[in-house]
Amino acid sequence: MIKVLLFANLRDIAGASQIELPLGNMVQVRDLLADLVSHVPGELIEALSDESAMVSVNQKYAGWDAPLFDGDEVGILPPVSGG
Amino acid sequence: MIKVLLFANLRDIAGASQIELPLGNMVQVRDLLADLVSHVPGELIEALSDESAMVSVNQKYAGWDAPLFDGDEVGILPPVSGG
Amino acid sequence: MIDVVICEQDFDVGEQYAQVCALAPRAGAVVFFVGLVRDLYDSHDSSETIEFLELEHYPGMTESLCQEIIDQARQRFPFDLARVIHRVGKIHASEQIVMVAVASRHRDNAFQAAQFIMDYLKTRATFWKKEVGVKGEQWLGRKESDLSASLRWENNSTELK
Amino acid sequence: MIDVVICEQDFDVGEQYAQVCALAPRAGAVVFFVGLVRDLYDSHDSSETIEFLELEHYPGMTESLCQEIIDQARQRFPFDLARVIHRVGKIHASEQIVMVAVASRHRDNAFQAAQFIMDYLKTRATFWKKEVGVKGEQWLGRKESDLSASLRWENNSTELK
Repeated sequence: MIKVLLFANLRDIAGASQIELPLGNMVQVRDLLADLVSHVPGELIEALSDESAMVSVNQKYAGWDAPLFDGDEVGILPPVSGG
Repeated sequence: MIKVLLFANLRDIAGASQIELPLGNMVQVRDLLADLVSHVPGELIEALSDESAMVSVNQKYAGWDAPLFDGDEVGILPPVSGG
Repeated sequence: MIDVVICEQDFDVGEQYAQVCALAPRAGAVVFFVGLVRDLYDSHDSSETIEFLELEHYPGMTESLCQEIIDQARQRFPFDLARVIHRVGKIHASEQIVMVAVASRHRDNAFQAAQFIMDYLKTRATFWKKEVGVKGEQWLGRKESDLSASLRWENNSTELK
Repeated sequence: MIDVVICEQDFDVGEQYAQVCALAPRAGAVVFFVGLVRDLYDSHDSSETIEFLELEHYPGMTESLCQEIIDQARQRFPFDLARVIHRVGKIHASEQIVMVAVASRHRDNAFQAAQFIMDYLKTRATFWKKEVGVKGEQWLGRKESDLSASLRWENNSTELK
């Protein structure tokens, strides 16, 4: 399984802070993002592309081509606004 | 009279923190500095030229061509080292 | 002393300063930056006031990122000690939200490192801020001014010596 | 609140911070710089330790100069409030010697103004410092690094935005 964490406005839109997806045929982060479409509201997908969210794999920033393995924790991160 | 104030190492060399000089024919700060020679140890003059001391007239930085008037307070200021 | 603290509780700047000085006895320069919640909406060009911010973060990842930022700052501007405290949860207008402290031998490194840490923290650390007030709730995006402040460190030619 | 204080007594950073925040309630950013007496001679390339500094100044002129420096900083980097405290007299190793505090709406001005004030204070304000320790007494001259730090503000092309 892949544990997907959603934060801030993305979590509000999705209505969930955490989604579990089977690894299935997913090889890279981009596969996961494509797969997410079938599990979350369409607005989330829009927000994702609009806001150029970043992605983390196991709590490190990762590109869309980063490899995925069973048990990975993937964060979908809206633009940060701390400080 | 002109009140001349000396600070830090210049005061130590001169052995005095304050010297009163009659205005006499002094017109500019440079005249005062020339006149000082006859009132203070030669080492002070050396220190003055070596260390490129600054001068103030009535508590404002002034050039050697600044005019002098009776009652002025002139500071002979070694390079500063605060903070 | 822990370099990075993410917590809900407020912090005492005087106490933090005393701790930093005690732990960096050779320091000649200490710089403290404290960020406070402004009472106006950042998200609107308005004079409406906010009531509070709601701050969340990605536990674990945030702490690592802040530590990484401190380590990067140390490589560029060597210092004796740096500390970051960042609050999360509900923070009201004019309350403290973040503190960056740097103690170093000379002042230039302390100033530069503190700025570097703040700029990177603003654009890289996984915090999210929601404004709540008379105009309702709104998640904030990353600000252009923070992005460009952060980018200046990538371009050595414009870097202050 | 008086902008400039020259005094023999030590100051309490926590107390100063609380005062600054109380007097600048709209500030979103507060920067504190504190300079401490390092325990090594600045005047020798040595590892010998100093016992204390003896600081003197030109009463009246120093206060005006510090106020002028604050006013210049305010024109370049608008802020809500700035304060300078500079001690004189005998100051021992690791004691506080100077504090510059700036509170402003945004962090960039607070950082820039605090640095500007420190750089100008170092090169323009009428303070003189004597090191006293195992190597005897020695008046310090102006440091090259302070001069160049101060000169960068004259050259707009290298100025951080």
